Amino acid sequence: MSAIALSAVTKRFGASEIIRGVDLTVNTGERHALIGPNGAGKSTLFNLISGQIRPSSGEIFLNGRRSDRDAPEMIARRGVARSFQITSLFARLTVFETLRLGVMATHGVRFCFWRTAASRRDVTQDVFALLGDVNLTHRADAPVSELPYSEQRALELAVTLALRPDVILLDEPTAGMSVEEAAQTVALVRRLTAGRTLLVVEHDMDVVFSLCDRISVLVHGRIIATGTPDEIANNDSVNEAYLGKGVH
Amino acid sequence: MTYLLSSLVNGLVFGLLLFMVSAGLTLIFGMMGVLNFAHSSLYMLGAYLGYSIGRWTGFWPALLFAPLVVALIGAFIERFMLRRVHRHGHAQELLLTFGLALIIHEVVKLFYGPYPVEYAVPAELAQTAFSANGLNFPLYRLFIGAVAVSMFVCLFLLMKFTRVGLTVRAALSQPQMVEALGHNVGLVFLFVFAVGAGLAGLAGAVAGAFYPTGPNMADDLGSIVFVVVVVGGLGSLEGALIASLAIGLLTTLTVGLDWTLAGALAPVGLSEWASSIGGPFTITLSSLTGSLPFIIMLLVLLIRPAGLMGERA
Amino acid sequence: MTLLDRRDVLKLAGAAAAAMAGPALAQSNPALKIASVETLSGPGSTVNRLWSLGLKYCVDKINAEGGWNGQKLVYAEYDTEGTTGGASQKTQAAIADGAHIIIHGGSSAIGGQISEDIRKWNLRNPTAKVLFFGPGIEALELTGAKCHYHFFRFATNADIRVRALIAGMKAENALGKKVFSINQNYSWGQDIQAALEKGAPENDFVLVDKVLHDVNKIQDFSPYVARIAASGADTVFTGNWGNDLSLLLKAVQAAGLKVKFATTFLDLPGALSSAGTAALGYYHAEMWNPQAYGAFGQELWTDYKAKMGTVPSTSEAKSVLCLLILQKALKTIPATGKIEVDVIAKALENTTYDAPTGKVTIRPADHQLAWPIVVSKVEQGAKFPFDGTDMGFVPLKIIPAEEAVNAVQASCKMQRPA
Amino acid sequence: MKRALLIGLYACGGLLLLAPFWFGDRYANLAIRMMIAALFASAFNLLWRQARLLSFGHGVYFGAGMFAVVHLMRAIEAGLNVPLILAPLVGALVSLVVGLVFGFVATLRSGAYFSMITLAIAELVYSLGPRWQGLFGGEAGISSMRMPSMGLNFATLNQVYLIVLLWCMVGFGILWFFAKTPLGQIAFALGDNEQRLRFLGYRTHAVKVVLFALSAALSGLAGGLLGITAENVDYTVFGPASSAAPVIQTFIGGADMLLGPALGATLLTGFGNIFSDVTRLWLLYQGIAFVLVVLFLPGGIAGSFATGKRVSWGNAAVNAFAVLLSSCSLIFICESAAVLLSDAYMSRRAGQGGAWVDYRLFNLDLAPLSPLVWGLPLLVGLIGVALSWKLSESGRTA
Repeated sequence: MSAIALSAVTKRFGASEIIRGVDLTVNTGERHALIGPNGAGKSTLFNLISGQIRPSSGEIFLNGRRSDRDAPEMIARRGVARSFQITSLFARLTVFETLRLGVMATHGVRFCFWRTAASRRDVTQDVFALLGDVNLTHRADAPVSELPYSEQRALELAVTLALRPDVILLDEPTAGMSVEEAAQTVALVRRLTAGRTLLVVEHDMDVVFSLCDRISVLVHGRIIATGTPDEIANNDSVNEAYLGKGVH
Repeated sequence: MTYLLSSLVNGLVFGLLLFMVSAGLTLIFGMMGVLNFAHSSLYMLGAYLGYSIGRWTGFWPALLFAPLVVALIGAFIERFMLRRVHRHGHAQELLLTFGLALIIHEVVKLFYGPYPVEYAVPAELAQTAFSANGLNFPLYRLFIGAVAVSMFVCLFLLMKFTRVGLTVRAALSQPQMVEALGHNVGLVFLFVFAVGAGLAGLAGAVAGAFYPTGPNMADDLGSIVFVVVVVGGLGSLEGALIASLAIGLLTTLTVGLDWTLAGALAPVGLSEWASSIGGPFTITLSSLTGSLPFIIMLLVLLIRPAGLMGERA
Repeated sequence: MTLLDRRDVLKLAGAAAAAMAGPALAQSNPALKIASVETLSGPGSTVNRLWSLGLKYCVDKINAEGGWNGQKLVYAEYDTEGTTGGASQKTQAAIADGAHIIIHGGSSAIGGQISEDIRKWNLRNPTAKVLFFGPGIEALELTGAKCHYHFFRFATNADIRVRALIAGMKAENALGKKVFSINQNYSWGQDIQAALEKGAPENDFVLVDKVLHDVNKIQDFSPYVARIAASGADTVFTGNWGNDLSLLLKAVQAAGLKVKFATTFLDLPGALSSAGTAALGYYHAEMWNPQAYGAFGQELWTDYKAKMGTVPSTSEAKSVLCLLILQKALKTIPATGKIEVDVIAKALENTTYDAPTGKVTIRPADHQLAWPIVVSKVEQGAKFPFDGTDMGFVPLKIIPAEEAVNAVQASCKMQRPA
Repeated sequence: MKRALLIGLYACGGLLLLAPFWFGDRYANLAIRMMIAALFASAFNLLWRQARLLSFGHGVYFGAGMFAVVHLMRAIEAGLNVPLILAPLVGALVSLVVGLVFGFVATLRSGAYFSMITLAIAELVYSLGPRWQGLFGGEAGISSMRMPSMGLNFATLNQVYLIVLLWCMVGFGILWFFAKTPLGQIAFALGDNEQRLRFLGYRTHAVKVVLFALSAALSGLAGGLLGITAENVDYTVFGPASSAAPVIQTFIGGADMLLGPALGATLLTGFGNIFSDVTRLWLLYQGIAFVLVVLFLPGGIAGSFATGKRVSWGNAAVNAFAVLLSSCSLIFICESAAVLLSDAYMSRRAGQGGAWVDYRLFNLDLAPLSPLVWGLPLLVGLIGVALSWKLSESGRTA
C-alpha cells in the first residue's frame, strides 16, 4: 500500500488552473522529493495533500484512506505531519512549551483543564527527549521568537516529529540556510525520519539527491517525471524544463 | 397595492442609503484590512458638518465641502493614528477606531448639544416627486437614491478600469513589490482611508438633511452597516450593494406583516400550545423589524460564511 | 486610596458647596437632602438631563425663599450612566451621602430599579428610610404590582393620557371613527395600546390597526406611514418620544399624509421642529401646559429662561411642580430637629396643591398623583412657542383631576408603616 | 524599580480589598462594583489574551448570568432551599450554556468577523430582550430580594461583599490556573497561529468554543454577583454599554497581563464613580484615555510597568508629571468649552448683548477672550507633551 496517492488532482483558483491532473504515488517508507521551478505549484500540491486546501477535482489517499475532504486536524491525527516553509510557530510560547503542544497531541491530552500541563511527567519526558534529538535542550526556556533561524527550523522539525507521524511532509527544510547548516539539517532529517515515509519539497539539488530515494518533477501543475535521482538527472524533458534552466 | 408600491420604493431608497454608508466601510476593509468602527461616526460628522457649513454657504456647496473635511479628518486619522498602531496588527487598529467613535460621539455632543439639529432639505428638493393614492413621494428620496447610484457607478468604474484600482489592489497583496515599482504604499493607504471617510461624510451630508441629524445617528446606523458589510462579503462593493438593498427592502416590507411563529405552527395544530408558551412564539414579524438584519447576518454566516459576494476564506 | 478621593473631588469642583455650608450652620434642624439620580452622560442623556435641570432650578428657588426649617435644601446630582446597574449604584451612593429624597424622571426601567432598591433599603434600614419621587416615570406597574409606601408618582400614566386625549378630542369632534395605534414596543407603548383597546368600545371608535415597533431602532418610518395611509385612519395615537417621534412625524410630513395625531411627548425638545407645520392641528394631553397655567406659566417661563438659559421643557416644568408640591407638604410639618421621611410621606398624602388648572391631590392607595390634564392642540402663533418654532400648544379642555385619574390597580398591595 | 512598584500596587490592591469593613456600605458598594468589573473584564480577556479573539458582545453572557441569578433568587424567595452563596454558580452555568451556543456560531470565523458576529449577537439579544416579558420582565425587568441563609441575613452590603470577594477569588483562581493547563496552553498557541495548531491535530474550532464558553461562564459569574448585589435586572444589561465596558477597561489596564484587565476595571470603575457626578464629560475623557493608551501604550498601564526595560525613578517621576500637566490642561480646556457652549452661558451672553461675559469654572471667574485663560493651559499642555516626547525619544536612542 502506498503512503500517499494522488489521482487526477486538479486545483483551480478562479480562472487559473494551478494543479492540472496530478497523479503521484509515494510508497510507504520511501523518501520522496518534489521538485520543480518556481511557480510550478509545489506549495499548492503540498497544501492539498496536508488538507490545508481542497482539490477542485480528483482524489487524494493517505495510507489508503481517502482524505481530500478532511480537515487538517483529522489528517494530522491520522499520522501525517507537515512542516511549514516560512517558520510559523507560536511566538508567545517557549521552545519547551511549543514542543509540548506536539507531544500532548500524541498523548491525547487536549481538552484537559483540570490539571496543569506541567503535572504530566510522561509528556515532559518526551519533550526533553525530542529536544535532545534536535540539540535544543539548552534552549528549552527561550521564547521561540528569540531563536536564531536555524534553530527555529530545527524546532519546526521537532514539532513535526513530535506527532510521531508515519508520513512526514517537509516544506523546504533547508531554505535560507548556509551550506553547513543545510548539511546538518539533512543529517538530522535522515536520522530522525528513518523508517518513515517522507515527502519533501526542496530547491537545493544537493539536498534532494543526497536525501531522497525517488524524485517527482512538477512543471506548470503537471508531474512530468518520477524516478530515482539517476533517472531524473538523465531525463531529457526534465533537463529541458527544469534542470536546464537551473544550469543557466 | 399602494402600500406595496410605496414600501418597495421606500425600501429601495433606504437600502441605497445603507449602501452609501457601507461602501466606504467595505472599501477600507477590502483594501486595508481595517474594520473601521468609527465609520458611522464619520457619517454623523458629515451630517453635522453639512449642517454647519450649509448655514454659511447654503446646501449645495456644503454638500461638496462637508465630505472633503471628513476626508481630511480621515486622512489625519490614517496618517497619525492608524499608521502608528499598524504594526501591532488589525485588532489594535480596530480598537483605535472603536475609541475614536467614542470620542467623536462625545465631541459632537459637546459642540452641538444633545438634541438633533435643524438640518433641512433645500427648498428646490423639498417637493413631491409623485403621489399615489394620496401618499406623496418626496423628491429628496429620489435624490438620495440618485447620489447612491452614481456613487456605486463611479466606484465600480474606478476600481475596475483605472490604474488607481489596480495599484490599490496590488498594494494590498504585494506591498513591497508595489513600493519597488515606485508607488508610495503609504500614500495609497492614506488615499483609500480618506476616500472611504469622505464617502461616509457625503452619505451623512446627503442623508442628514432628510433623516434627523442627532448625536445618536451613528449608533443607530453603525451596527446595521456592519451587518450589510458582513452579509455582502467584506470588501465586496457589489456584495454591499446587494446586501443593502436586500436589508432595506426586507425591513421595509416586514413592517406590514403580523406573522408569528405560533401562527406558522397552526397548520400542524401546535398554534395554541405555542401561544401558551409565549415569548419568541408570539412575537410578530413586524415588531422584529429592527432585529431582522442581525438574524439575517447570523443565517448568512452559518450558510455562506464569506458573505454573498465574498471570496471563500 | 482611591476610595477616599471622592469627597475631595467634590469639594474641588464646588459641587458640594452647599453640603460644606450645611454643617457650619445651626445644628438644630438638619437640612433636607434631595438627590437627582438621572442619566446625565451617554446616549440617554439627551432628554434625561432636563429633569435634573428643573430640579436644580426649583431647589434654588425654594432656597431663595428660605428653604425649610431655617435650612437650605441640599441638592446633588448622580449620573446613572444610562444603566440600571449604575442607577442602583448611584442610589446607594446618594443614600450613603445622606439623601432623604431621591428623584428620577427619565426612564421607567431605571425608575423601576431605583424604586425596588429603595423599597428594599427601607425594609432593611427602618431608621434611615428614603423617599422616591418619579416626576416622569409612567409605566403602570410602578403604581401597580410594584407600588410601595415610599414611592410617589408625580406624573401621569398611559391610561390617564389616553383617556384624556379621547375625552378632549371627542369634545372637539376631532376623534373620528377610525383610530390607528403606533407605539414603541415596551411597557409604555404597550400600556398606551392597551388603554386604546379598552377605550374603543366605550367611546365608539374602531381601532383599525395597531403597530408596536422597536424602540430607537427604526431609521425610516415611511413604511409605517404607508401602513397608516392604507388603514384609512382618521386619528393616530402614539406614545412615541425622542427620535422615534421625530422620525415618525418627519415621515408623515414628507409623505403629505393628512391625518390627526394624538400625542403624549410632542412637547419635548426636537419633536415639534422635526414635524414642522405638519404638526399643526395635532392633539396633545399632559398635566403641564404653560398657557393653561396662566400667570404661573408665564412667570415660570420667563424666570426659568432668565436663570437657566432656555425656556422650560415639559420635563423641567414637571420637575419644578414636583418640588413645589413637596414644598407645600413640608410647610405642614413642624420642626422636630430631625427628618422623618414617613412623616413627609404622610404629609404628602394629605396635601392638596392648587395648580392654576385645578386641585392636585395624592391618592393614598397607590401614591398616584391626580392632576388635572390639559388637552391642547398645536397651533401657529401660540403664546408660548415650543422648540424654536412659532408653534405652541393651545389648551382646549382641562379635564379635572378626579375624572382624569385612572382607577387604583388591583395589583397594588401597599404596606403602610405602623 | 518597576517590580517594586508593581508589588506595591498589588499590596495596595490587597489592602483595598479589606477597606469596606472600615468604611461602610457606600465603599462596600463601590468595592463590589470594582471587583465585579474586574472579574468581568478578566473573563472577557480570557478570549483576547489567549486566543486573540476580540468580543464586542460580552454583555450578553454577563446579563445571562445576572438574569439566571435573579430568577433563582425569586425562587428562593418563593421557598426554594438553596443557600445564597451558591447562587452565582447558577449564573455561571447558564452563561456557560449560552456561551456554548453563541460561541459555536461566533467562532466559526476569527479576526474582525468574530468581533462583528459577537456584536450582532449582542444587538440581537438586546433587541429581543424587551419582547420576552416572561423571561426578561420587559422594560422594568425582574427583581428579587436577598433572603437570609446560613446565619447571615445579607441586609448590609458588607455581607454581600464577602460573597463577591469569595467568588471573585475563585474566578481569578480559575483564570490563573487555566493558563497553566494543557487547554490553556493550546489556547495561547491558538492566538499565535491557528493554522499551525490545526496541523498538530487540534480541532481549533472546538478549542475556541470551549474557551468562549469558559469566558462566558466567568462573565456570567460576574453577572450573577451583580444580580445578588443589585437584586434587580432588566434587558438593558444586554446593551452596547455593558459590552463596551470590558473592552475599554481591559485595554487601558493591559490586555497581555493576567491582572491588567482587573487593574483597568478597578481604575475606571472608581474614576467613573467619582467623576461622572462632577463632570458631564467623563465619557469623553474615558474615550481619550482609551485612544491614547491604544496609541502610545500598547501594553496598557500594567504592561508599561512590566516591560523588561529599566527606567529610573527620575524618568518615571518626570513622565508622571508630564502626564499630569497635559491632562490638567486637557481637562481645563474641555470643561471651559463645555461651559462656553452650554445653553446657560449662551443665554447669559444674550442677556448682556452678546458680550463674552466671564464664566465660572473650578471656583475661578474666567474671561473667555483673555489670552491667559487659553494660553496658559495650552502652554502647560504643550510642556507636558514635549516632556513625555523627549523622554520617549531618549528612551528610544538609549
